[in-house]
Amino acid sequence: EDKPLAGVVWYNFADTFIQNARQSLLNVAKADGTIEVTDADSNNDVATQTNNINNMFAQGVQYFVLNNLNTAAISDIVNQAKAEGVTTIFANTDSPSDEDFANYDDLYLVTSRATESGTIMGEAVAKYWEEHPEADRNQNGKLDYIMLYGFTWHYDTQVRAEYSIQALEDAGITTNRIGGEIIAEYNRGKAQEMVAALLANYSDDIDAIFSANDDMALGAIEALKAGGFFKDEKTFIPVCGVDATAVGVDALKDGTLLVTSLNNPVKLGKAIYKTMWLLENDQEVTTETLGLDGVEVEGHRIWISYTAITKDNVDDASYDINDAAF
Amino acid sequence: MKDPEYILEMKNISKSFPGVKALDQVDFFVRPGKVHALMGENGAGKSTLMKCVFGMYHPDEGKIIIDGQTISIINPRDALDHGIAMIHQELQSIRTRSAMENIWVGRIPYNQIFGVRWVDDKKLYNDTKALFNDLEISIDPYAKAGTLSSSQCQMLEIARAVSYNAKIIIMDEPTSSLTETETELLFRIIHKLTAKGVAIIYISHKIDEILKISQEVSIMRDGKIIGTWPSDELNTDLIVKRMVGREMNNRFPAKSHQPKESICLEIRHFTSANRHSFQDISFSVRHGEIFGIGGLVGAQRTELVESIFGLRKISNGELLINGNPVLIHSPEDAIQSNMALLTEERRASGIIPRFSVMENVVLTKQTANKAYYKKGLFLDNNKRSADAAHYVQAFSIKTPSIKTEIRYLSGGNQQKTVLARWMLINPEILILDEPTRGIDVGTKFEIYSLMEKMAGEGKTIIMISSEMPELLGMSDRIAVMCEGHLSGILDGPTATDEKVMYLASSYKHEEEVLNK
Amino acid sequence: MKTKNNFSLQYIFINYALYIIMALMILAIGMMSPKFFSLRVLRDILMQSSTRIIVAMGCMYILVSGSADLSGGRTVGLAAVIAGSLAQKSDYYIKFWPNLPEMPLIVPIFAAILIGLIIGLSNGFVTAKLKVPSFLATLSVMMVAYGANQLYCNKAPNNSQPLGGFLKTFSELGTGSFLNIPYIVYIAIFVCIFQFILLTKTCLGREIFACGSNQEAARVSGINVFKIQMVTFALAGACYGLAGCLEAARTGSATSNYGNGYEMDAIASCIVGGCSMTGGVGNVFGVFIGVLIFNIINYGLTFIGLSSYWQWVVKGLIIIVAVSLDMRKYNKEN
Amino acid sequence: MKTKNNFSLQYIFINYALYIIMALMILAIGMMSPKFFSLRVLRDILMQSSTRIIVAMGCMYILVSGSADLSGGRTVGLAAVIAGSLAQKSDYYIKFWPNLPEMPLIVPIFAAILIGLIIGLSNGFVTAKLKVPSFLATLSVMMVAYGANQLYCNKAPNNSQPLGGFLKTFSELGTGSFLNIPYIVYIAIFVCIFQFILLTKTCLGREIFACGSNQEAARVSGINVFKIQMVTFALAGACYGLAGCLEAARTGSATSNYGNGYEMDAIASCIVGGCSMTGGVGNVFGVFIGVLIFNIINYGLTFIGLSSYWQWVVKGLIIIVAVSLDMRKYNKEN
Ligand SMILES: Nc1ncnc2c1ncn2[C@@H]1O[C@H](COP(=O)(O)OP(=O)(O)OP(=O)(O)O)[C@@H](O)[C@H]1O
Ligand SMILES: Nc1ncnc2c1ncn2[C@@H]1O[C@H](COP(=O)(O)OP(=O)(O)OP(=O)(O)O)[C@@H](O)[C@H]1O
Ligand SMILES: [Mg+2]
Ligand SMILES: [Mg+2]
Repeated sequence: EDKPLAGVVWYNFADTFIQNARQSLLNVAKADGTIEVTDADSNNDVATQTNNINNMFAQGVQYFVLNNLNTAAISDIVNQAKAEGVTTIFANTDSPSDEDFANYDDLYLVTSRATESGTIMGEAVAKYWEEHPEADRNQNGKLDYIMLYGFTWHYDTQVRAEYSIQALEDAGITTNRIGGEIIAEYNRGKAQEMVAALLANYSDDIDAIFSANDDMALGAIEALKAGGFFKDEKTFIPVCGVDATAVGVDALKDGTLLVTSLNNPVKLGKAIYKTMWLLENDQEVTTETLGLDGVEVEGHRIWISYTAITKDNVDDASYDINDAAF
Repeated sequence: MKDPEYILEMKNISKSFPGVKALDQVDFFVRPGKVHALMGENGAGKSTLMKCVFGMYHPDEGKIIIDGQTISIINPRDALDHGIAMIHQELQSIRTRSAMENIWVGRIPYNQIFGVRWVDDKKLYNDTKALFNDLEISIDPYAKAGTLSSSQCQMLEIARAVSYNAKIIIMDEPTSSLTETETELLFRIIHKLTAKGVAIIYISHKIDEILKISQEVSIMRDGKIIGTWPSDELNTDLIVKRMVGREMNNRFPAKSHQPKESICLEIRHFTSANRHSFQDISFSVRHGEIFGIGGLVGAQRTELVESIFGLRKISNGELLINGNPVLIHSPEDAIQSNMALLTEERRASGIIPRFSVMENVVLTKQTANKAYYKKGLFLDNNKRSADAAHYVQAFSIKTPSIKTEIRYLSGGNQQKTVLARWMLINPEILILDEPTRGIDVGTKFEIYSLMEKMAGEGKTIIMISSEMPELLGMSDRIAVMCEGHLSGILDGPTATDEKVMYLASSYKHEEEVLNK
Repeated sequence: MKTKNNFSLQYIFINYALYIIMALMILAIGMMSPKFFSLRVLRDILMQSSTRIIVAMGCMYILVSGSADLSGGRTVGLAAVIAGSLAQKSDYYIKFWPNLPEMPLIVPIFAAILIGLIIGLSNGFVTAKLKVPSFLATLSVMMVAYGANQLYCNKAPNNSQPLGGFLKTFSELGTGSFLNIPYIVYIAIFVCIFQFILLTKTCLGREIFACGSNQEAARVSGINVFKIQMVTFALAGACYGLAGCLEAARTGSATSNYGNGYEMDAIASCIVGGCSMTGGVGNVFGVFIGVLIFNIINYGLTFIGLSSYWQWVVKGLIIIVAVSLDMRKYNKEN
Repeated sequence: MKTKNNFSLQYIFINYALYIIMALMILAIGMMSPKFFSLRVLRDILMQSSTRIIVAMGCMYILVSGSADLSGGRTVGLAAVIAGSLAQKSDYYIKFWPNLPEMPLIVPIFAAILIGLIIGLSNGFVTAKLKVPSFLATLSVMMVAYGANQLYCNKAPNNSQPLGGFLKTFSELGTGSFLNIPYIVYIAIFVCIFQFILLTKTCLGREIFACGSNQEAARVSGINVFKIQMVTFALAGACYGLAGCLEAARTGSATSNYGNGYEMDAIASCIVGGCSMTGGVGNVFGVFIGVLIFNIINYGLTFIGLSSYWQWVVKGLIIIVAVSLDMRKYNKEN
């Protein structure tokens, strides 16, 4: 009857990863039955998120889970949650600061390290670059790349771009970006069109393509194929994505996509639920009590690691969102 | 400075549009305190000349002198500032706003407080009321213009033009949608104005009016002024001759048709779904009969025929064609029953402005009879052009080509084009709502002849007309309506002005009697 | 008197369809979740509607004057970012203008309105002077504004990050309240009243309506149509600017994506509230209700926990039903 | 003959402003990067324009008939997903309909067009029968379609994953070519020719124009306005459906977000190409050019490596300049 209610605010249901995490959380909650979960979609809009936060507090939730878009207002949100006295979990987003954690005891973070996904891309390309001297197609000694951005104001987009290049530079590779910020809005068709245009001009220069998600990477691959690439070994160009979506994994198998990384949505869903479950049962949240593979607890911060997925370990990319065990 | 002889002088004005030289070195002079009539066939260039004075068009060459001073008028605001007001031939009102706002738009009375112009609603209403009283107009100042009938809108336009206290008032066919009573009213207004020294430029196709009201008449033909004469030296025949360029002895064709005995269209107890409109109207019209409908403004004649044609809903009544009851829910049904309706407002429900003259003419035919213009799967343009060209010729529609978009035609020529559309489907029952509105005398005669010819072929014609001579001259019988009721049916040959006017206001009389 | 009876029942239903549906909706939501009938919910809904109301009011000027305006959303975004960049604490770690001192509250507000005005005047100029159809004119200006916004946001040291770290006074403007009613609700109501007075009580208002209803008639009556269009676009721009500033204050941050899609919501609310795409009609109260209806739907459906997918479906259907019933008042034979 | 001289120079510039600007634009890009003058670029641009052209053609039906249609984008999205779900290889590991055998190419195409038709007819019904203003009607239907799309995509086993694993024939439809010209370009051109003939050579086409130019006069002239509106919305829907199917085939995948924003691009291209928001005007060739202009701008600016931020600004400015010059042909005194 009077089950505790958890209100979850996701940034965008149209995002495959979010959708799967959401579904997984709902499945786990339903199977377990200790905590009831209700959720809302911010539609990729900060104002809507603000409205949803108020809505959740008005519903009188006991747990509040926020897949935060508004990374500049973390402290404000923490203060609001504190005033409401609701246990709050930031999910899959930028971390609240140490002061925020000091400020509010019932504050938690469950997230992957977004930076890892960037690093995975950068490292994979660095490896390819070392192994393939011909990868410098115009022989200018620089790695000329295209960077496909999602939405510029997204924390994830920003860190993925930043850390992938960082990883290259850490490996001692000089880089050169072609075509400025190419904002394809996580959209496959847009990426395909934009890469086609760039390719028509810089076809002999491009050495690698980084993309903030798999969809854009696949769009880029389509464009590359149309431009005569991926016919054989010689016409391979490293393209990297993030998310390990089903179609992305297909591309890995086809040998077109170089690397992607999995942020396991089921793990996120489970970790969120398990955290609430532990709190509800007055248990401490530790790596052991949580008991999920690849999930580490650091104080009130719970980290889920990205898994790099390449042709060699495609099976690691699969997950079952109906898996309700935790 | 001594008063110049003319208040307005236009010298050597020319204006071209693609394909037409609308004005060709026109000289035109207007004296203060006089009514100067401007006449000419449809498309002669009258409206264009006036639009040049009012700053809506800019002449290619020539100059405009007002009160002895050459001025350039770049927009209507300028013209108004120079004391020129205009009643437009085609202008629609500001439909979503009240009558009083329509009158004072652009110079609504206000109180300036803190630099803000606050509308003085009281003054707005009072000024309007005073103006209406002065002009003997009975329109509710609060009524939305969109709910007024076209004649009421026309009266609004007149009131507006008067309210400017202008030195020159241009009236472009002010009476084309007025009944005689209102025309009388307008003339009284004009007399008052000229007494104050206002110059009136009066455009009309109604020669009787011109002879009655004007002191001078200028006649245009093909973009040129062919002369200016004092009115008392003119008579109808002379004007017609100068306008048309040939003799025209009769205004109406000789009556050649004879109504048959058989009844073609009958309506029984027709009652509008709108409670304020017509009630319980019954009449029958025979084959080969021209059936006139007369009445004052607001008699609901338009609503009645629109209901017959399926444009409006009725709450009660039935319609019989050739003795068989028919249900008509839409114009489509009506057309399938061989009816045609020339509507009153050509701008709102007549022309397809973006279509060429040709397409406007063939529109109904090609919709109603899909096979007719088809050549294989597609439309046969040759056939369509031929049909359109035929009517352009027959109705002397003045247009650069049949491919010209209809919105570029003069008002009268648009009217003729819409009429041609209905003629083309050769209807059994032709309903005409003010058919000769804005049409020049020469063409009027053509249209009357056509009506005669159709009636002679046994077709049925119903004609609403506010022009008494036309109503009396053409109809076999005249039904007169008053405030939504049928107050009587007169026999054409014996009907007179007085009888019609009596019936047109009879319902009111009866009601007054009853109330007493 | 059969007609009389019909009158009282049917008449009310036809003429107040929108309100009746709104009431039914609220009742239905309340039945599913009784907590919905609380002051807090009312306050939330009013608060969420506030910036939308201001945007819709701006949009209403344009619709009434007979144009369309697609620049609303992106103007809100640009204004939010500019206001935000001028309202940061001096010790915020990625301060947008590192050398700028802390500003009094008036500066960001003023800057936001100013940028709104500039965009509005550009819209007006392109529409009224260059004669570009308003749809395209405002679309293009919107593109320029959005591009400018992204460039601005991308300036070092900000690098496209959301702007945050606002001054207390600024955040207070968006979240604080007086007598338990948020400041921004007062501001929205003030904007409505101002607009109501401007449109109905001043000459300017009457001229705007006249231009919208029949531009040609207005022109030949001596109204300076160009001026009226410039003024309406400027007023609209000012509304958007103000809304942008409040949006930043309310959410405590600002990104270049702020306001995305607000223009469509605003146009939709205006039409639900009785404005016409062809100009010349509309009343402030109707638009106010229009915005409220949209926000009640959004809030209510989330409140009862309907999944976002179903929300789209249900929202679409509610609008169809509500508006088609409401439209019957215009389709009576009279 | 002063006039004659003016004629030849000024006349050409005024009447062909759009083409001249397009040519200048191409020249300018080509100067910066001569590779722009290549068959490959031409082919790319045509290919990228193809689906947009089909969407714009659909939109044109609606604009010509005097309504507005905001449902284009989401209909494309729904059709893409539905076509995609019926075009998967049987051994694909997350097959949408696991028990369905592999379908012949005609099935997904037909299904996409069918769903487009259904949405179009809904739009038509809500607009023409329920008298909801087309802006709101199509907005609401669009919401329902989007919601439905998300629900569909979320069905197990797909769970909102992008759909992939399409049959060779299906992908070939979107990426293959004949005589080095992509199939989808042929299809787009076919749609244009079909529409050109329908609109200018048939009675139906003329009736559509008549309704758009003056609905009341069209009604009086015996045109069944309801039917015409239903037909135009249905035709538009079919175009969107086809475009959605091709979009899926071209990109080799489909998500519920496909087509987002296409309706605005389509309306904008139509207006640039000479359609009017008030109905009754528009020609197929103009709209074709309108779409091309947008795509040349998009492609060209990316081609020369301009960052997306600047692209917004430049694009907005180009449209303003081009359209304001183009508008001069209507603003001659006539
Ligand atoms: N805007 C325009 N564009 C092109 N041609 C025009 C335009 N306005 C008028 N014309 C042409 O100029 C000529 C004169 O038209 P105008 O309207 O002045 O005639 P009118 O004498 O007022 O006729 P009516 O008695 O029918 O009102 C006509 O042939 C008409 O086709
Ligand atoms: N009271 C009214 N409310 C709304 N519309 C009206 C009203 N009276 C008239 N109209 C409109 O004006 C038009 C003409 O009206 P009506 O039938 O009363 O005039 P009429 O007798 O035909 O006069 P006229 O000779 O001017 O045509 C109709 O289209 C009608 O809708
Ligand atoms: Mg005229
Ligand atoms: Mg009438």
